[in-house]
Amino acid sequence: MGAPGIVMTSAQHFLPLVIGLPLLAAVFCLLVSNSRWSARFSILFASIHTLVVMQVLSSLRDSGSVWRYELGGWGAPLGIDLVLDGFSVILLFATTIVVLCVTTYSAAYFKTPQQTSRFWPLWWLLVAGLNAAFLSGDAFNLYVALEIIGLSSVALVALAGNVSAITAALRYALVGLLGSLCYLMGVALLYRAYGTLDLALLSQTVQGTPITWAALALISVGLLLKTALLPLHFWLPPAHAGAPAPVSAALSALVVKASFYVLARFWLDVCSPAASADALNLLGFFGACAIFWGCFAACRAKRLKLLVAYSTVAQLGYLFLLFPLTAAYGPSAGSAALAAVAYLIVAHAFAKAAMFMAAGSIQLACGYDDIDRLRGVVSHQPISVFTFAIAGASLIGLPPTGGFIAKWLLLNSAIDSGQWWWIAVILCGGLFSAIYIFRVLILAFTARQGEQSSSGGPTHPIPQTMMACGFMLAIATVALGFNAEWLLSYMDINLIGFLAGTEPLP
Amino acid sequence: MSQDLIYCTTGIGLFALGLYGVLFVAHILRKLIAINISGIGVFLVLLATAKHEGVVDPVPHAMVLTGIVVAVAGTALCLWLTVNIHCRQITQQGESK
Amino acid sequence: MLSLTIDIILGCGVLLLAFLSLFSRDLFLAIVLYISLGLLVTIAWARLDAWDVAIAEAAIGAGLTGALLLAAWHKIKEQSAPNPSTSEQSTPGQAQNVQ
Amino acid sequence: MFNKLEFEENAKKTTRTSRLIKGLSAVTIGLLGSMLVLSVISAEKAAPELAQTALDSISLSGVENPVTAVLLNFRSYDTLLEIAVLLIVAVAMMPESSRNTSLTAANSRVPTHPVLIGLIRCVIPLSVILSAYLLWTGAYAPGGAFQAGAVLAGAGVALLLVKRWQLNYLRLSARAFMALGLAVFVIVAATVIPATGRALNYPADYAGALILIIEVAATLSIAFVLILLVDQLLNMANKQVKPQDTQTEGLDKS
Repeated sequence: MGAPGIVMTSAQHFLPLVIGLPLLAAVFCLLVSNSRWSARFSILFASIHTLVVMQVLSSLRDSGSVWRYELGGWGAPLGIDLVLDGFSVILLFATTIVVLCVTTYSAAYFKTPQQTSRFWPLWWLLVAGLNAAFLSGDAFNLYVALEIIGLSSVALVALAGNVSAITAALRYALVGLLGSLCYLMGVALLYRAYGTLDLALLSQTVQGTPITWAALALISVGLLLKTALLPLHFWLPPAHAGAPAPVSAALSALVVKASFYVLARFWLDVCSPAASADALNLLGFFGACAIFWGCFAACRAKRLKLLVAYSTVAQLGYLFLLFPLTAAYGPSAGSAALAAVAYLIVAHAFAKAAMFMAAGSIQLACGYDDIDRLRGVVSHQPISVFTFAIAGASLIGLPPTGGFIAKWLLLNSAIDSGQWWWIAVILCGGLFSAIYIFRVLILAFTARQGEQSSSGGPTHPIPQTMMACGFMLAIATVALGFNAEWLLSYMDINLIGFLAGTEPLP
Repeated sequence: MSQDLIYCTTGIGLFALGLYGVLFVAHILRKLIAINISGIGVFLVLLATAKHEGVVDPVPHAMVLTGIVVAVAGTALCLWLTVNIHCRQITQQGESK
Repeated sequence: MLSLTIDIILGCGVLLLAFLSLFSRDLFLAIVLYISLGLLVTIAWARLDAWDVAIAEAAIGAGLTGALLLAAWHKIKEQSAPNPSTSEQSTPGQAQNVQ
Repeated sequence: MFNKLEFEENAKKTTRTSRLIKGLSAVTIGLLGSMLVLSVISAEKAAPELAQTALDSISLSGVENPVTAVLLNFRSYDTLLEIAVLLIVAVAMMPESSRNTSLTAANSRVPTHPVLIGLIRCVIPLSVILSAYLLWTGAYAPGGAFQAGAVLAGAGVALLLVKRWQLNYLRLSARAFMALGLAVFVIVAATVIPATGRALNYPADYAGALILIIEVAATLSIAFVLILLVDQLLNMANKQVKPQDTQTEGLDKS
């Protein structure tokens, strides 16, 4: 049944492994259930996972074309295909690096057996869901992958164990379920009209008819709920701020990106005939609002983790500038915008994970994370504050970091497409980010004033590995800035409609 | 007016009803019921799509089976969180007295 | 024609039950109505030749979800009851339904 | 939207504005719903080509029931991930403290009501048989792992409800039961690679047997997970939760 003529390189067998390995790790950690051994095995699994993904990256570059892997050997319309192209491989890369660091961080962060016995299986199931979403080439399969991501994230948020975190988890769960249902309704309509679930086949047959508009609208509402774009962002700050620090890092860095990735796939590729320029501009408008509102709320936040969570809302806004920048401005501006956004996703993932890890370390060391009480924290938490500063520089978009390159690419594509107003939005966003980042840094670097600090109490020693993990990610943000060419070259291998034509590759 | 259309309309009606319920019904258990009602609506649309003249398409049936199990899993998780929160709120109220 | 009538009645019944379940005054009644909605929808799925789904819905969708909802309802009620400060939420109509 | 989650039943404070908002929203959702119906009417249903392909490939799938063929062969990857979803919820709802007993323990409070005992004696074996029948018949007729698992879980829940049984969900054997379905599925998916070159691509001769193995494992896991879900909701005692309440609000120190 499989389409003839598809050449399988041996490296393509790594694709199911990328999903199977985390699943096996989850089963393994569930059975072991001993916190020390679970942690060791998880670090081992994360290292193997990284090696496998790196192998996939290098082989994909060698083969130079999009990969399709037919699970079950049935082929596209009947079976489910795994699809790997430049966009998805970049997200896979971001996932694997963040997963490696977060896994090592968590091994030191979680101590009680009640938490570890749940955290490790749930964590690996979340990783499996993320990889499954990035590799999936099937609309319904994406639904199941998004459910895995959503439910495991909810369970991980609830691990924090206090009432406010569990309430945030419940709200998150309701939003997630509602979003999935809207998405599923959209997929049902697409299946009704076009009789297939495969994304590549859909993108060939979809026309701009009312039923496609309805389907795209439903899919978008569902995914926007999960991505937390501005009017639908209400659930994100409490959930991301209330979760345990490593979980917050993964949620902000990866989980919201998964639904954004699916959204981008549908707007730019699968349902592109139904995507009107007005609708794309509207998405961009909400993105711009999210940037300003997120920055404003971050400036007013009382707690450090809440500030970082609001900054996620703002940074997600930048991602949505992709849509107006690609809208009807020809292939060159479109592909440049997509490359910029893919790069921004990676840069933000590294920076935000590093930032949450630093915030978690500070919180663990001091026993609180109220911003007002952070005065002079640099004296006993130098590495964490330094990590926070580098990650913050990337979020603002200061030169040596990945964030700078991403903003610069975005600005370039805004200039190319002649939409000056987005230039203003990008620049102002960076300025406002600087305000809330420096608000924290200035406090952290100010010397303590006499007795005021005594309210802080003694600090607890925290494991060196935790600070090292955050710091490594911050370094990775800078390293990313120097290796932009390498990552961006993957965008040449692209499936998305306006880049590579719509026919599935041989 | 065909069978297909009747069930599609019913399905969309249930979906819309559930949507309204999730947004505007206060009690958390009712919100969950509303989400499940929305789910039934989606399943109805899928199954109505599956029935053609002569052939019945098994693919939507499999999708609905998967959807039912996922919906139960999500509902169970939400209920567990709900009971958990309620438990803690009650004990907190007890302690504060 | 007869089969269409059955379908229309079934569709209206399902919508009515859903409405009642969402907006009924008593929570216990709402859950029971939801379970009966699940059972009614099973018939609709049998009408659509989806026998596998009908069995699964009866067992998992209506049966298990209903059991979970009832369990949670019972739990919430049980926890609230001993605490005098929160006891005012049980309405008279619902006290009868517990039995 | 979900900023206020209500747990009490008679918390109805409808002001005029909120009623206005509700009314407007109802009208909006109604309008959107009718537009959805119109869009569905406007489009023709796609020709059942995929259905035809699926029905033509049934003979290669190792089972005769088309739905089972789709679930466990053509789109088995979806089912694999779906079992992972169940595992997530099971892990999330695992009890926190161990009761330090064996996997199953007879409860001391054995029911004395004769009708109840008689009922249990009939219902339990019947539902086990029904479950096995559903599992077996899934290859030819409606039925399959999920239905069988649900029925089996019904029997287990009945036993729990009459307090004949207690399960210790933290035992290794219990966790093995939970993970069995997913583990067997992943292992089968991987072991067929040398034979056919693709994950989840069963060799035609063994497809039926492999599907049966997966289904049996999945049924046991599903039944166990469902029992866990109901049991945890019913038995979540206040004392389990109390120790953590002393934690400082808003802090997640481990």
